[in-house]
Amino acid sequence: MSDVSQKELDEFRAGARAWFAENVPSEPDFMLPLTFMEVGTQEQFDFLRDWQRKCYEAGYLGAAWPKEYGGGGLAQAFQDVATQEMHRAGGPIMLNAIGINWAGPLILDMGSEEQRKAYIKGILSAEDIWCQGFSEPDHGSDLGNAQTRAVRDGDDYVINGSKIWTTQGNYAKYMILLARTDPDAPRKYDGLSFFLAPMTVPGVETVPIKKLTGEYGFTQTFFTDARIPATSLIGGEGKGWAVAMRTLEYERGARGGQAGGYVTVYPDVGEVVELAKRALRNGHPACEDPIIRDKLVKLLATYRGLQLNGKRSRIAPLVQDKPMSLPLSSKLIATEFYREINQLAMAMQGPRGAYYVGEPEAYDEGIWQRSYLNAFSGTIGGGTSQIQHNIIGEHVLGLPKS
Amino acid sequence: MSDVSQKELDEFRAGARAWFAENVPSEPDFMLPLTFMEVGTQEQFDFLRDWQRKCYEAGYLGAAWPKEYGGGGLAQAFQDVATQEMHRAGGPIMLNAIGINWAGPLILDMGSEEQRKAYIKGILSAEDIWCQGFSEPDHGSDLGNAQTRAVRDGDDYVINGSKIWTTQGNYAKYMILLARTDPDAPRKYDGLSFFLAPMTVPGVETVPIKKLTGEYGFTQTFFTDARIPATSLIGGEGKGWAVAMRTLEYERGARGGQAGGYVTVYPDVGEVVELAKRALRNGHPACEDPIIRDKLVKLLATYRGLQLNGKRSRIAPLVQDKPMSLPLSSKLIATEFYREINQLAMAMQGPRGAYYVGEPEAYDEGIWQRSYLNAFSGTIGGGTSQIQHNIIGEHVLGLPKS
Amino acid sequence: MERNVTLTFSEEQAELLEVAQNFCRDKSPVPTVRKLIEDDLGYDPAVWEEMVALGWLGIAVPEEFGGVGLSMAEVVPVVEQMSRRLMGGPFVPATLAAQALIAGGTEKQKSAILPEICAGKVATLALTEPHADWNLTHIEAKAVEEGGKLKLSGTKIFVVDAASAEWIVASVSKDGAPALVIIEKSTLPEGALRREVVADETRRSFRLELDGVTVPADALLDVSRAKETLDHIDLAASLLLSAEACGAAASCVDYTVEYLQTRKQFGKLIGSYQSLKHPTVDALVAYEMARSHLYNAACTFGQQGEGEIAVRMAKSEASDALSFAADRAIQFHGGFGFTYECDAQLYRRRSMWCEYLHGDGPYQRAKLADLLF
Amino acid sequence: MERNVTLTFSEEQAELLEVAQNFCRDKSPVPTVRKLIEDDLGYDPAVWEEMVALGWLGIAVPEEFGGVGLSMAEVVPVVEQMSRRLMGGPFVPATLAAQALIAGGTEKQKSAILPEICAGKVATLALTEPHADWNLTHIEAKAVEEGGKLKLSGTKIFVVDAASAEWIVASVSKDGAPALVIIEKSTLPEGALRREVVADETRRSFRLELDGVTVPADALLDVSRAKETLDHIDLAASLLLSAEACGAAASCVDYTVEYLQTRKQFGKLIGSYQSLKHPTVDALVAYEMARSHLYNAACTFGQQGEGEIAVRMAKSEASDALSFAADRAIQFHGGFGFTYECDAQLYRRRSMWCEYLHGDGPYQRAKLADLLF
Repeated sequence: MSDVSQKELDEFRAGARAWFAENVPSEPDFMLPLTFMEVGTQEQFDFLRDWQRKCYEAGYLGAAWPKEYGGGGLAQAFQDVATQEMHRAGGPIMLNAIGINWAGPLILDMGSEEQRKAYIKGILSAEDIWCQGFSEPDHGSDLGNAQTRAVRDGDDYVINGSKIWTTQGNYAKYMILLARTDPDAPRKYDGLSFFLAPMTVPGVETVPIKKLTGEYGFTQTFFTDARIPATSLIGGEGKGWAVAMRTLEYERGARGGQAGGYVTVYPDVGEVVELAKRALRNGHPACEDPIIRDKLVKLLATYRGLQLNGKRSRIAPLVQDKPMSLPLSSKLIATEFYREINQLAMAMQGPRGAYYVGEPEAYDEGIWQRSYLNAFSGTIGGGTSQIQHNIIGEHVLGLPKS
Repeated sequence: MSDVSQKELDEFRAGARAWFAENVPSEPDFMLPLTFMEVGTQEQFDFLRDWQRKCYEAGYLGAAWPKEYGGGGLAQAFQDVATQEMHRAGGPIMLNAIGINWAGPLILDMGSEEQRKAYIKGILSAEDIWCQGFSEPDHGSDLGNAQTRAVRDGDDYVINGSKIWTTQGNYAKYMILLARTDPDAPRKYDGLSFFLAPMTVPGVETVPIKKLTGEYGFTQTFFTDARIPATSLIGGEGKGWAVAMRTLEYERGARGGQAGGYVTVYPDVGEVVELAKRALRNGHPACEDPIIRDKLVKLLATYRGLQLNGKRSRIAPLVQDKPMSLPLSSKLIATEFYREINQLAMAMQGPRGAYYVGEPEAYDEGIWQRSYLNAFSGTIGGGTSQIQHNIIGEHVLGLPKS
Repeated sequence: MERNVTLTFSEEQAELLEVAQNFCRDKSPVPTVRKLIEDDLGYDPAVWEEMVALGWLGIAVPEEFGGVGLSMAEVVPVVEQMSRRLMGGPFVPATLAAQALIAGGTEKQKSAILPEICAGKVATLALTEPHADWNLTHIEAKAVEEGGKLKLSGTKIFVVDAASAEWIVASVSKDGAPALVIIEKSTLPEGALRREVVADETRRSFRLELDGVTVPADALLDVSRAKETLDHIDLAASLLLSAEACGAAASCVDYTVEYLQTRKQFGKLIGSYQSLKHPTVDALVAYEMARSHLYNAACTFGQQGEGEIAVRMAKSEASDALSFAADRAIQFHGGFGFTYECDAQLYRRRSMWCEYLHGDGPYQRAKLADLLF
Repeated sequence: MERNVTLTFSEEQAELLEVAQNFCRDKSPVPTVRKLIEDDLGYDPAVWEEMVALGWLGIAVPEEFGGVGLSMAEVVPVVEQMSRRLMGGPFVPATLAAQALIAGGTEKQKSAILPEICAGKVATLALTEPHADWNLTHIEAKAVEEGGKLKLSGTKIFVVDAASAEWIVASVSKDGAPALVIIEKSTLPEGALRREVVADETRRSFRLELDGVTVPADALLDVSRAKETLDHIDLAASLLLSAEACGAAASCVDYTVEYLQTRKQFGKLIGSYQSLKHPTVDALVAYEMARSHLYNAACTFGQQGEGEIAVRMAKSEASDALSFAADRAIQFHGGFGFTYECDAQLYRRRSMWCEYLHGDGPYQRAKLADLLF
């Protein structure tokens, strides 16, 4: 499948472009989430689930996943084209983010034939929502220290404990779960196992968490003697840490294999420039203010630098000194950039920067204020910026551990 | 001596003002050092030694030190007035900084009668230059780990090892020396002793260190079986750490007792404002550039904030929450401010920012470039800014040690 | 630059600081703050009465009008301590409205309203407009004489605590020049006020439509002093916003430090990590410096030249310090920082108010550059 | 903002990068750099001859004039690697002078001088003036026709490697418009050149007094293209300064990292302290981003619109990155950082050159704002 002709791709692109032009839904009368972590209401959920199913059924999601499990069986290049066209048409995000970016690739990669048959299609169609159970209340950054217990009992494991930051936990049918099967293992990492755990068994309770924005979107999940089948184990008992690390690499895109689409819409930086032209600051358009101009250009350079880093990372002679430098720093740069650009967007608004979502006179319905606060999910989640600094310092520069 | 009449003070001030007006030397044809750490040439040294002796002989240095050892025997308020008038008249710095701010107060505080008689007068007159031997090449920040050995042998101690950053080491007659008398002490701090060590004995060698500015001003001191009399011990064997800490407090001004005068001239911030009006940046005075304006005001606010912190630290109700916050942060703020304001001064100069000392067309003979580089002596010496952060975090905020 | 900045602190300031510190700590614990966020009024009337009884509403009102006869310098510690506990209530707008009357009201207006404010009736100001100019003399709202009355038009935003207020002092343009008028709130037509949604949920802010509002001719403040009154209010408001920013920054730092002292990750208290410790120290240092500027601005308030410099520096430093401290507070609380339950968001939302109202850091610094060189 | 930024890297760039990397590492170890600082010429003529033999001087010169016929894109890796080793020599001024001739010279000038430059004769530019405007079309130096010759007057600063040069291409104002003239250095009166003291001691920079200098009429470059030639040189110079900044930043970070990996304080390697580790990571990240901008600027150089944006971004990002990295390098080397012996000062001094010549970050960003919105 590696030699795809340009002609086939072009035809596929034309078809996709036409389909998205026709099918991208018009904006509903409620705010759509910009990321899969911000799905806070049932109407948002229903809207996005419909959209993902539609994309899947049209062949524009999972196009490169194997046909026998429900994918499209095409070369990756076709999915890339479909994703580009989805972007181009400004389509909403894919809802089932953990499924299509984490669980799905993992199941295809390491799962049994039964597991693939059981799960892949439901992931793509958004019939089966997946969530992730790594972080715990007392060990946000320190995944290796997870304390949720999984005790083998006959054909089941009995789960006790609690997971936090479960995105879409209240909608999820399954969770990718990291739990401790051997509390006495000499290395804490060796005591962990990884499960494709059903959320629908007794003893699983999810409690919504109100975010700093005032909205919902995460849950805390409590397990109380919840019995899950032993067949839901993946990677073998005691191998959970390696599986989790592998899963994190899917997220970072370092291993590929994701189903396609996107689960986060970064507002086009052009929209910030456009806001700068429109927002009144001190009675004049913010883009006339020299301090705003300086900061905005600085951030535009960062944005462009991120894209250029992506291109340069594929040019071997230009990354030979420190090959991991660009891939390992993109999360840090992108998430801090996103926080800062939203902060700048607020500053452009003069006194109206003090408004918030729900105020009709706020610029763009207060989206900048909300995006600024939501941006901390990026600088905190998936390894805080502080931990990213450690990772880069230790893995790229070879500095001793802190 | 505590009840000094305002009238006496006023008369003293009038006398001092007249004396300084008459005696402050006109600028020589070489650049005068702004700090005692920058004395790099013999002509600078001779000039400053003459000036200090003159001030002392006129009664405007050491005015509040005891008469029996060579001081003026007056109340501290008189010395404060003299120092103010010295400032006002724009006099050069006092040369014998370690003597008047560190060694002198220590000897008055803890020294024997013999030591006071032997050392105080020479400190004030600048006849006897003092230097400081705390830091070692391998333990810049970690004073407690000093490895220079002092071994008792009859009436002497035999010194071996090396000290670094010895300001005026090549001119000094004495050194306040922190050395290890007991390498086997269970606590490393308990193995240290403090000496008023002569530099003129055999086995003491000083080697000048070229600073990053290209100038001289420090030396490294090597001790090779140097014998110093046991009477030069101060504070008792094994008590060196406590004496050193006490000495550092004199420097911070927290214990008072300094002889007066000043050993550093911070360029008046007004001079930076004046440069901004004069320096051409992009063909226009830098002060018209909105980015320069913003940064300059920010730094002026810091400068003013430092002064205001000083005043507020004396108003008990306004510092009750964290009494040590203001005193412990002033070194950090002042030294980083000084680095930044010089950096900004360079940026004001457009392409001419690339000039350096010695270039006739450089603004102010390149003093800003040199001051910027010299400013690192503040952010590195006497505890780096990073260590200052630790100190404030641990001692003011009660955060755990790093 | 002058080396002789002044920072004096009066006995009255010291007393008020101590009283306010205890009062606000007792009356405004965080659960109360959070409960009042859900409340329409946004504050507890009983606590308001206690504040009135303490004489706080009259601190800077001359004795002849029922006040204590002190100055804005003595208001500062009260506002600082209120904000330290995120305490709600119309203390700031009432104080500023009183200042407007003192600076620009007629004798009759002062006699009629100032004693009422001192006694706890609420007044507020309507100055900002949708064009969002921080310059308060840029006024598009109008007052036109018609039949011995003044017909108003235009829109005001950020009219704080208007729901609780008896009087709203609004800026208008009259005959092409700035003017101020007193509007009796009871005379407003239905729907003239609409509550605004602001990030700082402890506030009650309103939008005011002036179209259709008419006031009697004697509602006009002294027109000859309108410009200087607006300048005075701008500086007074900036001073109190600086006080609020300092108060909130103090507790924001404390709140963060407490977490760093107790939360463990990777087997260590997270406060031992320099990546958290050092920026928290930076937040402390910036707050402490801002507080010194605040009390400098308090004691020089009203002085020609120097007073304005001090206030603008305080506003710039304090609002930047709070925004930085609160942004880092969210980050350093990690996952918990991302929840509504964590107080870090309360401080960050407050900082948006303190920063964006009456001019942010860059705005103040541009003004200062004009004043300083 | 366009998502489709381009970053291509030619085989020729790759080859030159590899060759230059090895060559500069071998020829310019730090002891050699320090020895050449003391040297009047500032570089080793034998090494210069080797560079000439490698064909580097003609990289961006058309084949018809004795060059290799590539472009500025291929010059970038060479300059980057030279600066990575702080290597001296008139490569940059000669390359830029050739660019000036290519963009604005007459056929006769090009035929006469370009082959000589390719063969190792040195040319340089005289553009900056004491009024210190980064805008190169602000020219106060004058050329006046007199008896079929041009009489020059005025002063130029930062004329690099003028001592080694045969030709100096100077900007002048002629009949009120910008013009460029070629000055044969041998015709300069005694004392016209004076070496300037610059912070970056690896450079040789000169002040040029034009009063009393006369050149023949045919020394004039094509006047109709003078303005665009100056624009071209400005961008070409900025591109190469960005390359220098990136090269120096790369080794500055490596140099710092090495110290952090080996120096102990308080019983621990200092690189384990986050207060040193994290800002060093920030320096790395800024450098890497700047390098991506650099190669974007290299491959789009000369493109209308996009080329200028890319160069200005690269200049802003690269010079800021180097200044930050080098400032922190001094600090993080502690006491040793304060010595001349520590290489951190070499990088910081280089950064002053890369930052302040041809427009610093704020200047470039103001220009970019005009281009972008």
